[in-house]
Amino acid sequence: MNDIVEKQKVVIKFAGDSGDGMQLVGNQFTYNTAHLGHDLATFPDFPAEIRAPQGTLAGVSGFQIHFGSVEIDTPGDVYDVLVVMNAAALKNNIKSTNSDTIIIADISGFDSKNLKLAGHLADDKPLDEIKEKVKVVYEIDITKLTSIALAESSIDAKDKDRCKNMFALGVVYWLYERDLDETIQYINEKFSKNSSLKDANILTLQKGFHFGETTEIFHNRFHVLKAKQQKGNYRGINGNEALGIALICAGAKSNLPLYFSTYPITPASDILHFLAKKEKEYHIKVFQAEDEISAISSAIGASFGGSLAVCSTSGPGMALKTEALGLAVSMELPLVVCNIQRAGPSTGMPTKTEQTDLLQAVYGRNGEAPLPVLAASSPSDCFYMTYEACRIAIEHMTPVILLSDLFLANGTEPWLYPKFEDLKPINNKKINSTQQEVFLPFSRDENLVRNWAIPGTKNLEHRIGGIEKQQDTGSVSYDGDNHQKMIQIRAEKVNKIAQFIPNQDVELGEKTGDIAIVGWGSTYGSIRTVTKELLNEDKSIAHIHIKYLHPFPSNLKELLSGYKKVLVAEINNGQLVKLIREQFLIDAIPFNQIKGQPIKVSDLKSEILKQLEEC
Amino acid sequence: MNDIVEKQKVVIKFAGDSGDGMQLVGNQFTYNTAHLGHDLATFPDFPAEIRAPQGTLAGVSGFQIHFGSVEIDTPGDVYDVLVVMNAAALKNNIKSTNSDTIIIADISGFDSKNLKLAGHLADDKPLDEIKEKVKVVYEIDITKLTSIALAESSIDAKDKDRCKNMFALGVVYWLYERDLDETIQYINEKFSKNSSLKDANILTLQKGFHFGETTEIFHNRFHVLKAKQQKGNYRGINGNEALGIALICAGAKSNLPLYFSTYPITPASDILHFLAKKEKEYHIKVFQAEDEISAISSAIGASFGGSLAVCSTSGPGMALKTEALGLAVSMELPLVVCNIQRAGPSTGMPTKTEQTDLLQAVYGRNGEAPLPVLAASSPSDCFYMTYEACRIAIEHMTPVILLSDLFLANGTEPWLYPKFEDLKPINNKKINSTQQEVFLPFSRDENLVRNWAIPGTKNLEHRIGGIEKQQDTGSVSYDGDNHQKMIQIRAEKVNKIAQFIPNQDVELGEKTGDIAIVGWGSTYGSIRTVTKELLNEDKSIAHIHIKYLHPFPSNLKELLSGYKKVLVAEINNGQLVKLIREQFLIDAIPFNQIKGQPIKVSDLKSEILKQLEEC
Amino acid sequence: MLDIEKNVLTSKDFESNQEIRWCPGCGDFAILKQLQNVLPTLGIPKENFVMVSGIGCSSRLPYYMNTYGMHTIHGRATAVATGLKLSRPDLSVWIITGDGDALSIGGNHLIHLLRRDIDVNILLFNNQIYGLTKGQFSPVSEQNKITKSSPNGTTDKPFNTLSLALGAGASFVARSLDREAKHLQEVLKSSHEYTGASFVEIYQNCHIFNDGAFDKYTDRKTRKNNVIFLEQNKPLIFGENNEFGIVLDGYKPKIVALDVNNSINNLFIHDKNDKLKAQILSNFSEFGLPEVFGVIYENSILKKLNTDFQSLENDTNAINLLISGNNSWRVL
Amino acid sequence: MLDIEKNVLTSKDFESNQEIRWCPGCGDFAILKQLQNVLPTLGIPKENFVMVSGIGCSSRLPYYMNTYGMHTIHGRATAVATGLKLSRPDLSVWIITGDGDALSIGGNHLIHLLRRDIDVNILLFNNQIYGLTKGQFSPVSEQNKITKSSPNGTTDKPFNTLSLALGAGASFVARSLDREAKHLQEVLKSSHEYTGASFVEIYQNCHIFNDGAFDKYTDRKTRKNNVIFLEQNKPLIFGENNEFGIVLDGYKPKIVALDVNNSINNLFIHDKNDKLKAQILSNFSEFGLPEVFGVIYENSILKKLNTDFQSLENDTNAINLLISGNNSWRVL
Ligand SMILES: Cc1ncc(C[n+]2csc(CCOP(=O)(O)OP(=O)(O)O)c2C)c(N)n1
Ligand SMILES: Cc1ncc(C[n+]2csc(CCOP(=O)(O)OP(=O)(O)O)c2C)c(N)n1
Ligand code: SF4
Ligand code: SF4
Ligand SMILES: [Mg+2]
Ligand SMILES: [Mg+2]
Repeated sequence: MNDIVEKQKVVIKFAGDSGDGMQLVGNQFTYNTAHLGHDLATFPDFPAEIRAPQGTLAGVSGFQIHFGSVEIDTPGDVYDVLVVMNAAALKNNIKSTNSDTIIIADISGFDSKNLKLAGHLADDKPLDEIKEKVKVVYEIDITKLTSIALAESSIDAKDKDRCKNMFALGVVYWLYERDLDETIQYINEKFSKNSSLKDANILTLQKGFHFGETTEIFHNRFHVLKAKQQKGNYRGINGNEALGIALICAGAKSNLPLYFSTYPITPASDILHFLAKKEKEYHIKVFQAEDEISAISSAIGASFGGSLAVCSTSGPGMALKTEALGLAVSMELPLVVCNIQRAGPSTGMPTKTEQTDLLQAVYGRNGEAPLPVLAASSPSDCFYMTYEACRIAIEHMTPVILLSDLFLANGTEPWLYPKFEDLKPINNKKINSTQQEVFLPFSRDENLVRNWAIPGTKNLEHRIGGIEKQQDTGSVSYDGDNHQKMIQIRAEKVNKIAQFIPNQDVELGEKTGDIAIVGWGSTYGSIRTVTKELLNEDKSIAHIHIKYLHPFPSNLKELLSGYKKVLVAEINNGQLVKLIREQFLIDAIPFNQIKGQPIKVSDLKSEILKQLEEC
Repeated sequence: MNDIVEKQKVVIKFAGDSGDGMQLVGNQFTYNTAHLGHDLATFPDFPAEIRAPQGTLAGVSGFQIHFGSVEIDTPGDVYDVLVVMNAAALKNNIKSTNSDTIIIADISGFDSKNLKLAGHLADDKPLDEIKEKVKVVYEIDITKLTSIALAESSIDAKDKDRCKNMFALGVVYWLYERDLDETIQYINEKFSKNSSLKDANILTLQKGFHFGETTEIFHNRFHVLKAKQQKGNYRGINGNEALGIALICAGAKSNLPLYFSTYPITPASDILHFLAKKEKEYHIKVFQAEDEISAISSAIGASFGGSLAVCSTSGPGMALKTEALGLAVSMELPLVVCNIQRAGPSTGMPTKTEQTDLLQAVYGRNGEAPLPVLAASSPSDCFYMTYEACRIAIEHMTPVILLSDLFLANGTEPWLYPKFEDLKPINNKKINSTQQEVFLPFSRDENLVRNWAIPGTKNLEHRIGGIEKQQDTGSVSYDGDNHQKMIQIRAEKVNKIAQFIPNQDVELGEKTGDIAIVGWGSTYGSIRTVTKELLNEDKSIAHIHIKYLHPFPSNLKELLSGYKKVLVAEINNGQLVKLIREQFLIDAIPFNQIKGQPIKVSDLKSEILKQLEEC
Repeated sequence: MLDIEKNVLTSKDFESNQEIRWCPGCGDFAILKQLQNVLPTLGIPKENFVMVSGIGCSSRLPYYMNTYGMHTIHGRATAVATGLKLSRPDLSVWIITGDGDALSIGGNHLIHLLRRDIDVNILLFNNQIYGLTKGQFSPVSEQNKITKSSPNGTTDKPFNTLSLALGAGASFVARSLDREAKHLQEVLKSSHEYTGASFVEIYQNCHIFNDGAFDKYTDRKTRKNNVIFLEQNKPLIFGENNEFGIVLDGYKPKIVALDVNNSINNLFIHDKNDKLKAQILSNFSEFGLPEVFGVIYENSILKKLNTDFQSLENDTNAINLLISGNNSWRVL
Repeated sequence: MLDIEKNVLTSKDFESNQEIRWCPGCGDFAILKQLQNVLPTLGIPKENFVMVSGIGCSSRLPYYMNTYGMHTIHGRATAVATGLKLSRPDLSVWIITGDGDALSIGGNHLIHLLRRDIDVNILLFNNQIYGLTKGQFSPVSEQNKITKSSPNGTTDKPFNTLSLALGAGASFVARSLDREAKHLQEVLKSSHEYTGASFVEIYQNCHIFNDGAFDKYTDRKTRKNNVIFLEQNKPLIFGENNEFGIVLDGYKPKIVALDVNNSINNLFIHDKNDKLKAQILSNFSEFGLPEVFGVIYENSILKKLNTDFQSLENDTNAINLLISGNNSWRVL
């Protein structure tokens, strides 16, 4: 046996209890995969509770990786390999298996206790049942084998048990012809202060690998070629880290100190954690406020003071920022608010992804309070779009909302990262003096942008507020004509930004055709995958992904008019589709899947095929 | 001289300094007018400051009344009579005069000090200038005449000066052939505890009247016939009072205690003042919270406890309620939030009117959080639409947003008020027991409405929250399919309300034609006036006024499709027009005037004529 | 409120059918347990209890109690409960909140509730950390604390919760610990018995992100030297063998050894009705004195709470008068 | 910070060109005036002052000062100022706020600012009413007060502002009056000189909606009996002829007549650095003692405030390292 099977792409899922270390093995496998030159995408999936009761469905933690020799756009819909450490992990993941799936199960996790915790009856035999559905189930007593392997080790029983994830990882490494060195080095570093733990982990990893090699139970090993990647320097990146890095870059590029204020909230908190670690080295100010209102208010204060002021938050926190966002619009100060969307409404499902805050971003304020809205479409794109959000805020003196989501925030992909020197310049609007006899804080340039005179600058003393302002002078004004004019100017200023953003591109496919699949944000991967497949099947289809959602790119209407049908795929109940219908009077069709997960490729595909038939 | 001129309708504006008592004379004139059987509409216009500096433009306070023998829809665009107590009052009001306007000016208010305060140069002669434009200017030294009239009175000089508004009122009463008795009775009551003040006010009022009678300066008196009004009992009503009365009625009709919580904000505060006065007599609970978040949160608590829970607020306060509104949507509890709109964004112009919170009401929450949105279109309609908002909230177990605005809130009109017995019944969804083995708080009836089991009810103990709920049981659920289903159910529940609201009517004109003027809220009067005029000119025009903005009445699309053009007139930068375009793909055209005032009839008319030409 | 159910309700009746999802070892379990033990003894029908919480690990508690319950939004439990109690004075309302929920985002509603003296019970589960969001510092985390969001240590000084509550005008202030079952039960009972806003801080161990934060108050070895359990009219004593006491030197509290010079009779006598004493007690930790537990303050003025709120009997006449106002006219 | 401008700045320099729009007789005028008198004397360049306000009559003040200024939103001036000061420690930041703005909607940011001890000056214009919205009660309106929103009298008890500030951990607490020009100037100066959050409550007469609320502290006839002006290390004396004093009976403050039995030497000596004394002072009004004015508390610990925040010098290497991380690889 042990034939080597060649594969173009592979989806592996590690799933177990939250305490089983699945995120760690997932990350190790990811690094190893990336360094080997495969393209990849990952999707970690945590339980909502910190430590949900062990063994239960709610306690399952999973890590999914999709990699291959071809371009990889999503973490994948169906598993090639599913590693399950207990019955709950299997039950939670059955949906994404099919007749090609290989399951590796730790049978210790299927004892009567675990079966019960997973909601099975005493005489249920889930492993037997699943055999009907999938290709093969390898039943291995990983727990026991680990404990045998570590019989000699001096670490205690609990720690021994914790090593079993390494056994599983060893087995999977063997299956995919990997080398252990990199992971061993990682273990060496991680446990440098505790040599018994270090040895135990390494030994178990090796035992797992050897188990693959020496037992005869496995039918195949798999070989995946390197991807044809563009040359250059790569790193693995998730969306939240990319976002944090972009903020520091934008601050440096615009020559502004970075002021970052936030209140912890899933899934945005990691941005705080990341920037807090960089605070000293990069001279940034990180402020954990008492709530989201304070976070954005303090950012407005910092912006008046001349900083690049940024907030990050999610659903409920975004709601709380509504009033102060209006103030920032009225004051015409630069400000970036990053909304890492999660499933709503209200508290919703904080650990699930969603795209339901678009209309709120565009319309959700009292009064006429327009502001630019941008969205990132992949983990690494979080870097570019965050940078763009900062550029627009600073150069156009306006608050900007940047939309990301949980799926992007936590997902990883390889990133051919840029050099700081190559990033677009950002010119801030600060002034040190004025030609005007009396300084006019609300006089504007040809793009309707006002200047930024910060405290400490002689002779530019002025007052700003949220009351309607007289044109140019900025003094309080209750004049009706002035008010209408100011509303129009503020709207026009935002609309003019369309001249400073790229035209809308077609991601894949032709500029005209039967159907355009339009998306925004994290649906990028799913739509791209489907489009590729359908292009291969010679369908007349194109993928258009909108990153600048307000204002839209100037050519968007014309572009969309070139297709017989426009299908807008979103993880919400229809939001972008409303903006397109309203602005262009195009009968765009919504495709909505709102299950806290990326859109399923196969579901989207069936819908498109149905639409194409009716074309 | 003194010919009596017959008039169909008349616009009078009293304008003076905030300290000059213009609101009082305006109100007296209004009561008198109403009781005589004229139709009428008023528009009081206060300065933003409590007591802006005397004599300045910012300090002008005005009261406008439009009345006549025909139906009156707006407070009027152009004055027939403008009473000005000082130079600033004149300057502020020139815009609305034309060659038919009669001005009555207190020349003491045009001395050099007052001219300067009004921003005139020392040698400006505003009264002479205005003569070129208007029909006639009666220059009367009201201040001096008042002081002469009161030479004998024992009240002090300041109080004497304060009586001059009564002189002005007396003059105007004479001009319009009024009887003084009613106002004298009012003064008797008001000053029942201070007879010198009482006598002084009455005397001045009479002197003003006699001045008209005895001097020869006036060219005409005016006679206005009674309006052909429907028979029945009338009262004067403004929007905020109508709203407050409706809440008490809805509570009584639904058999629910009324819980009203709010935080003061212009122009909503008068609802608080009104209900606070009724608290004891009508057994309601009025809670002035520490902020708007507390106001709505406490209302949600009261709603869970079984009350009809209501909040009122405006712009910035509405923004602060965003997060909690999402909670109410998720919990599916009845709640009514009344947004008395004012000019935004941010603090904006708190004493000016606007309709800019519609899209916020419909879309402005994180996550998919749909809820019904209703709007009142006249002061008395505030009664009916508030009652409707309560009915829908209670019968469909949902938060509802009711939109009013400053213009409706403060404007007065005669109201053929209903009897409590004749109001629609409201059936609350409270239950005392369940047939279910285990109580299912989220099981639903055929309209997808759940039951309301309130604390204190035996055996119906249950927990609700803002986390996604399992269908029927309401238990916490992170299941993706359930989530999608729940989002759809919540949306569908709101959409189904369309079956429980009236079909959209045409206010004026035919059900098909060249152009439909579509409006919502306080533009009612302006649109109605224009439509009448154009129907008289035999144009093919109709007025459609939408009171149920989400969901729309079921027949709206079909109705709108019957016109060649649809023009949507709003006091915002285009909001309802977006909803119509998006939902019906009709190329509706926006007409926007955002000057803190009702839309000017003449401006709207020109736009319509332009549109009709292009038809 | 006594009724026949009093004799039959047991802690079992207060357990809901929901799986409890706190981490193993979390102090929240113990508090839940004591609540389930105390409520059945209060002589109140089960359906009259309402648990109102915000967001946080602790705020999950209502799901585990078989009473009416609301799991609301972050920081607003106090405001929600205010409306519930104002409109339903007949209910027994319990607010379940965390240090982030009550003191960070929810600080304003908390101080206003205390000022208004709404008759509810506030149980503040203080673990000096944000549990649910995985370990950021809270407004009561000690200075220089290293957490996920303060890798270089926090710079802000923490709130003194007792001072804050007293400063806001709280009329009942108490403190207990997750590990002290009996003490906690007593405090919960006192809280219930008090008419007005009862502020109860409960030190609660977060096993995952702030383990051992309160060990010095619970550890066999250290607790006797670090803790004073207050009892009404009793002197303040502590120490392994009760060998120390607190005296008031004028207005300044000091530690003394109980010996020939300092007898028990000269000690600071606890009087929960004395606000100045309560303020002095609230400063103990800042002066390096042992931490105090028990009922620290209880306003002795008896209050009559407003309960004049009810469904309007359909008095059609009164309502028609409201509709017509007193300035109406008739068109014939 | 001394610079040559010091000698030339006058109060005129601090007057803006905006028409002042308060009601005639409003106490805000007097406070504005004193601020314009004090700022030029502080040796700080005019362009380094920033006035930050919320919403309310008082919050209009920044428009009338010819400095940098922000008129923000209701209740958030404290939060806005926090961000401004954290990011610009070089500026002299003054918060202008009202009793509604700071204590009702803005209570949370206020207590957190005090806890964090941000180095700003908070001027709370307390007129015990909502002025701008035309006369509703505020959280410091006295109980039973009849206002537009409380036609039957308020039921809630008001905050004790001093206790609230101290309870939140304020490190500088002072009080003055609109009518006491000199006193107010001194307090404003002390507030500026203090490094850390300075909380200054200023009783301010609202001529229109709450006229005379503070008459008993300002009226010639009554003030001497109702007011104690605190001075460091001086005994607490009051009365028409300074004939009364305050003694501390243990920890309890009491009024005594100064006579043979009670000499000035036995009186309560003001020590602004003593927190316990400050807490006792904050209770004076509740005990029916005269109201105290002046610097009530000032933490004597010297603070080094963090000023390590600056524009990032374009250190391209460091940033490229950040972008690449330390786990990158090369595709050839
Ligand atoms: C408006 C809003 N902001 C932030 C959050 C995220 N969040 C949830 S719980 C929590 C803090 C929890 O800390 P604590 O109140 O101390 O409760 P614990 O988990 O420690 O019991 C935060 C920040 C949220 N749910 N809503
Ligand atoms: C979010 C919000 N809620 C309410 C208001 C209305 N409002 C403006 S000022 C104010 C209170 C003013 O009282 P205070 O702070 O005491 O200032 P004063 O006018 O007395 O100086 C209120 C309720 C607002 N502007 N914004
Ligand atoms: S994270 Fe801490 S507070 Fe939350 S459940 Fe776990 S142990 Fe308890
Ligand atoms: S209302 Fe009161 S506080 Fe406001 S400006 Fe007038 S007097 Fe001053
Ligand atoms: Mg906590
Ligand atoms: Mg005030």
